[in-house]
Amino acid sequence: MAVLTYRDALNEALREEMQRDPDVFLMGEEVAEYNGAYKVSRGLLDEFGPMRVVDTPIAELGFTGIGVGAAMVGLRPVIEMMTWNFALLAIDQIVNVAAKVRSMSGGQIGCPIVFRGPGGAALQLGAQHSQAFESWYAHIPGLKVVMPATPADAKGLLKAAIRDDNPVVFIEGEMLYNLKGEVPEGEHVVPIGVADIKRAGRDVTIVCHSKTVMPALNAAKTLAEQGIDAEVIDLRTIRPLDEQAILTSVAKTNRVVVAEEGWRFAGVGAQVVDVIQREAFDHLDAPVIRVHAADVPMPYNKQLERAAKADAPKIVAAALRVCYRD
Amino acid sequence: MAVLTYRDALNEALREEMQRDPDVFLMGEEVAEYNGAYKVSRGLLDEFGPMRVVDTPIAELGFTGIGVGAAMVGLRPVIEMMTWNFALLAIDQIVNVAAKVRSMSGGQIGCPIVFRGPGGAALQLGAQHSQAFESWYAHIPGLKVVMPATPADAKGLLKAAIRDDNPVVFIEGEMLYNLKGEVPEGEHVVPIGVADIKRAGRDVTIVCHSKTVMPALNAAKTLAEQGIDAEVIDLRTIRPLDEQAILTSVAKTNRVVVAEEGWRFAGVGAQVVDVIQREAFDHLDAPVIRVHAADVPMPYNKQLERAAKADAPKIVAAALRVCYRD
Amino acid sequence: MSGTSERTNRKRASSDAPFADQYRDWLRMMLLIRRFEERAGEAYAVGQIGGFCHLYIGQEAIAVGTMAALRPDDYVVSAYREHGQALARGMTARSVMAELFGKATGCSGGKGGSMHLFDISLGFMGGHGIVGGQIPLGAGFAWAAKYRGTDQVSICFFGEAAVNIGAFHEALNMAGLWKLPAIFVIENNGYGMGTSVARAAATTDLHTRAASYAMPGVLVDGQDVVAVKEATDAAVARARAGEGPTLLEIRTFRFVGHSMSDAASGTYRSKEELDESRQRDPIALLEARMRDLGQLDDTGLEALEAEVAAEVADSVQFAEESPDPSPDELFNDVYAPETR
Amino acid sequence: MSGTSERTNRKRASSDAPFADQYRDWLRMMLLIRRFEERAGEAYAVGQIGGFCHLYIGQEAIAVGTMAALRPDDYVVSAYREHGQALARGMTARSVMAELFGKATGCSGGKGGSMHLFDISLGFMGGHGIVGGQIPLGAGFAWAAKYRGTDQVSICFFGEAAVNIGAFHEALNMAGLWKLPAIFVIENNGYGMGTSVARAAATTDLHTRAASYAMPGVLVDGQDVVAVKEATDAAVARARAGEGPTLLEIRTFRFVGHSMSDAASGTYRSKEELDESRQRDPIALLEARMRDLGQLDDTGLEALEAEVAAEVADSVQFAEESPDPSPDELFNDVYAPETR
Ligand SMILES: Cc1ncc(C[n+]2csc(CCOP(=O)(O)OP(=O)(O)O)c2C)c(N)n1
Ligand SMILES: Cc1ncc(C[n+]2csc(CCOP(=O)(O)OP(=O)(O)O)c2C)c(N)n1
Ligand SMILES: [Mg+2]
Ligand SMILES: [Mg+2]
Repeated sequence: MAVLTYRDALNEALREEMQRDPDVFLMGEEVAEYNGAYKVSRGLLDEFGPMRVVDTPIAELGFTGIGVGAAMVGLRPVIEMMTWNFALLAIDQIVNVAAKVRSMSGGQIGCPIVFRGPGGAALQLGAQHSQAFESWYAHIPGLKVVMPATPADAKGLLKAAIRDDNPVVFIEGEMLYNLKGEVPEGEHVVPIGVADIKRAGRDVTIVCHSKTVMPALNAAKTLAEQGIDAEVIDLRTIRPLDEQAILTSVAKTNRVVVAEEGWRFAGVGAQVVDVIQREAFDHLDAPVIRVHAADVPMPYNKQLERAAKADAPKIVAAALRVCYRD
Repeated sequence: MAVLTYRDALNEALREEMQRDPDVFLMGEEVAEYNGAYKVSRGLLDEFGPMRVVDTPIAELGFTGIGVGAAMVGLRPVIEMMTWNFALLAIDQIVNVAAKVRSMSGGQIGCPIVFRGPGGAALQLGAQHSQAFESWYAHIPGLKVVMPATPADAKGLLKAAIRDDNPVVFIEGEMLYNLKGEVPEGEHVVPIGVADIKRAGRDVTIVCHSKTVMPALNAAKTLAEQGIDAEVIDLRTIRPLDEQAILTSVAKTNRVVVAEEGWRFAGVGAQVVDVIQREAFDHLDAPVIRVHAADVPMPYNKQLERAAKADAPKIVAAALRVCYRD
Repeated sequence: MSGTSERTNRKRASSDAPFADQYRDWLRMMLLIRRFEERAGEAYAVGQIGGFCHLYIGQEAIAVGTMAALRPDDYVVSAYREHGQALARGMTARSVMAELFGKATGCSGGKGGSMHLFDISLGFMGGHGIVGGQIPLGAGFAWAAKYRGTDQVSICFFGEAAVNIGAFHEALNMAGLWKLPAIFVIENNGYGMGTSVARAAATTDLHTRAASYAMPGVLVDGQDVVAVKEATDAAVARARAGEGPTLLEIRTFRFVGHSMSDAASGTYRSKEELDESRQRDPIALLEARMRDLGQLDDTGLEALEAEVAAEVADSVQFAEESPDPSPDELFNDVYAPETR
Repeated sequence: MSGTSERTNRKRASSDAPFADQYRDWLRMMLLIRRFEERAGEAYAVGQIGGFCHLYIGQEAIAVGTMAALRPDDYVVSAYREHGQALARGMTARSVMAELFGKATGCSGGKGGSMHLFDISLGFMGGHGIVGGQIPLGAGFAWAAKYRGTDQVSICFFGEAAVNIGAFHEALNMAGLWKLPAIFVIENNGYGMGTSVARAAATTDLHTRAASYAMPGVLVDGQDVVAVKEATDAAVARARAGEGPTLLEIRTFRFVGHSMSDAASGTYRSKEELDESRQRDPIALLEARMRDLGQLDDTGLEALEAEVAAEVADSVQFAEESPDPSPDELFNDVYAPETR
């Protein structure tokens, strides 16, 4: 199998889907001539030309709405958010049109569109550029929310998202773009809504997604050294949530840590906890503990930023606590 | 004590605070000459004139930003969202500036501003006009989120919000504007961050806020007829959440229902559940059950809309379930 | 203003008058919209229609004149004041009335309501409730036409108050930049709720805003259906020829309140102002044209009115007798049945 | 363009030249900005500065010329490319450099970084990272001045690519409508990241956009500090007199890449284009003016350069030696300490 970066895996998915379906096009800031602010779209303008790889002005609300409109009449746009922070300006079109038009039209009009780009914090980008909004989008019926953590999942899930007939919020990680991994060639489609056990274990379940998957795997290694065998579940899709995968694991381990990049209050982890306590109440040997960002706007200073972020040591500490080993 | 509607209680709070502090002004669509789309600002233009009661064009992002700017230099704006649905267009200014500017400036620049207006569903307004976004705002550090359920709390909390030195998201209920209740005259300030036991009880705790408070009280009546003594806790403030009030109640009742108007996934209730299972794990005799909107864009049809909404019968059913009486 | 015709005493030959052969259809449609709206207002008053309901009374010539310039495969999108456009585009009174009643037989299955009328078979893309939200969508339909290399056009309606919102600016800039086959129609009825255009817009000749976006801006008399048709024809021709978008500022009047809870006059506009605007009733103006041409007399008008009255009555009966959506419809139409 | 002066061979008298007495200060400040930015670039390369860092090299005359027209109690707000404005407004090189280094002694306590410089004592209101987000804020500061009845003005800087975003439109409309004492400065350096103005804006004479918003739009040569000062003076006078806002389109060049990860030329603009723009270096142009006037010779310039070099070196040393914010700063500054 080819070893690709997460970035190139996304690029491969875009290229293959654009080859496969002439209704698929990519639109966003700097996606064409610049080859993408993060080079995810490298080479696509050359291959597909300027009608299918479209540079826009800085007008998130406007070009998102253009994409939504195009999707309503049957095209399959991929709208790149240079980062998801800027999508706040476009969120009205995502929430009030894309997510609702099928329902409002009594099922007549779908919106097969992918909104994609990097979410969450990178390094020292400060408060306005370091936000993880997945729980917001996952709150909204009508949307799907997908967050791959590995190159293979990046490719397979992006292909699935582009083929999906619903609006899909596809959140990548700037910090993941250089991550390398084996990626199946060609027709590799990862179904939306299916979590993945990234490491099997018996003693504690670590539920994670996107940028917390690597730290969770690292934490699992540390825990193993202490005799704790952790199971690492990568949600991959936030909405629809693979509740069954979580519950199956909890039934086995009886202890859970939920790690996410975003903030605590009503984060994705809160929903995971809600599901677990309701559906696996009698299986739990300890309260579920969450690991998340500090409840502050992200500071620029490197040390403060590090302290604010969810990381492997925090996951280890949480796991020890749910195992009553702290 | 005077009996006022929720609408007039808000009006009284605005008037008193504008009389008290010349830095307070009200800005928004139709707030002045029209006396407010929902008449909350009735009479204020006449009393305070057009610099302090300001009609704006339809430009949510723009006038919210103007308010945020004015707050950054020490004024105390109250920005009316005709409804919170439209605030999606302004959310960048609320989240990226108002919530963060104190932190980004190293504490130099505050943003004492209130964003207020009706949230959630009214009657048959359809998918784009029937959304409850409190969990979104409560997700964001730097914001406070306040949601009064009664006329007295409406007045007291709005006064507190206007005096608060932080940006406050103040979500009213269109369906509550005509609700009547006793309202203390003059200096009645309800502290932000303090929940209120709207009914004391021993058998089950119903955590609710805003438009689910009345249904919860009605549910408690029904439950009382069946020998179940419910305690009804009105959160009043979503952020900061009065965790202690919830936990104290749970320690007494050992059973909890969380009712809210919004959607399920990562809703306010998910956070409440997270707190309870973590901090009161050993007190819980049953999993916490949530009551919330159906996970769909709100349909226009009256019957479907009714079926989609959280209401007293659903709260009763949930309470019976957590009491193992279903 | 283009196309405003002075009434003359002498009867003219139909052949001199532009589109005279279509006048009867237009008059009928304008009457249908008027009577439909009046009836909807009554149904609202007795609770058969709920939620927000924004009537189109006074603006009928815009819907009728613009739609007359379109082809069946073109796209139409509007705001929440869209009953008139829906009817003029060819939706039946039954399907619109049933939607207002929230019935399963309504154009949106009872899930949309007054503000969210949709009919994909007519390219009627809604009915949108967020002011200005449909403007980027309108550009998006035009984008799709250009992408596919068809010569479809997209027409997008919005009120003059929507000109002040960011979506207008962003969408028109891209439409101009990319020469999209779009027609942006400002239905300038002078007020956004209670706010007059002069209290909301820094400059009030809104068609001149087109200059910023590299497209023509045209001022049109919205009470004159012929003027509307002519202006739209020109915009359509330009769009189909690949020359890009047009901004039409069509001046009109809303003879009623903003929505059912708003009085027609008395607060933000005077009775005098309203009465004066009613002097330029688009239906009366077309009637007069037709009488001038000898196309219409009292008998003909009565016959038309009777036809229209029957159609509206039928639509109400249909709506009343139609079923509500079944309860298990609640969870349908949120996601696509399956993925292709 | 106004104020562009042709170089003459004959030395002129200082008294003829507008603001000649301020040229030395201006040159010094432009040099300070230039050397500061060059040094910041080096510090970035070795990891002393992190995150995004957008240099102002080539645009110095704009910061210096505009700030020279302001009063200490006016308000200034900008985007993420704001080091130059911060320095020209009077922030010390130490406080800015320490902020870039993320240190506790930085103007924003190390929490803001390059994109979020703030100094309330100078009315320097940031440093904002969302394109166009600061434009409504700029109108808001102007609103506050008007509300309080002071004659303060608010100046708001943004790039030409921000003209395409809704916030620009909404803010300028309200500023024009309400005659706010605001000055909107488009720093038109020709590119928003890799996109030229012609690929992003339907019409490219951006100052003409002012017509939509009932305010004057003025095209200014941004390489000529005197022209910038003159244009800003006029806008300030207008604002202070209560006559309302002005839109200045100040054309300039970014001699460097968009941010540290972007090459100065080679992808979206050619080396030739870049080299040609460098012929109009604002510092060289002011130097030439001063030499014409006999205000500057090589020795004088060297002395200035030495002063500036020392100041920049000192700022780096200060930043290096300053402490990081203490770990318990993490949870501070999120909410106000207490409510009044
Ligand atoms: C973004 C947004 N803000 C506010 C509203 C509330 N609102 C609905 S209609 C309206 C007035 C719109 O006026 P105009 O655009 O002139 O259209 P008209 O109603 O006159 O047809 C307002 C403020 C809304 N629906 N969306
Ligand atoms: C709303 C938003 N969209 C996209 C970005 C990413 N971005 C940062 S700077 C920039 C280009 C801005 O160009 P311009 O306004 O001309 O300013 P300049 O960088 O030339 O000073 C872009 C696209 C952003 N910060 N905010
Ligand atoms: Mg109007
Ligand atoms: Mg630029």
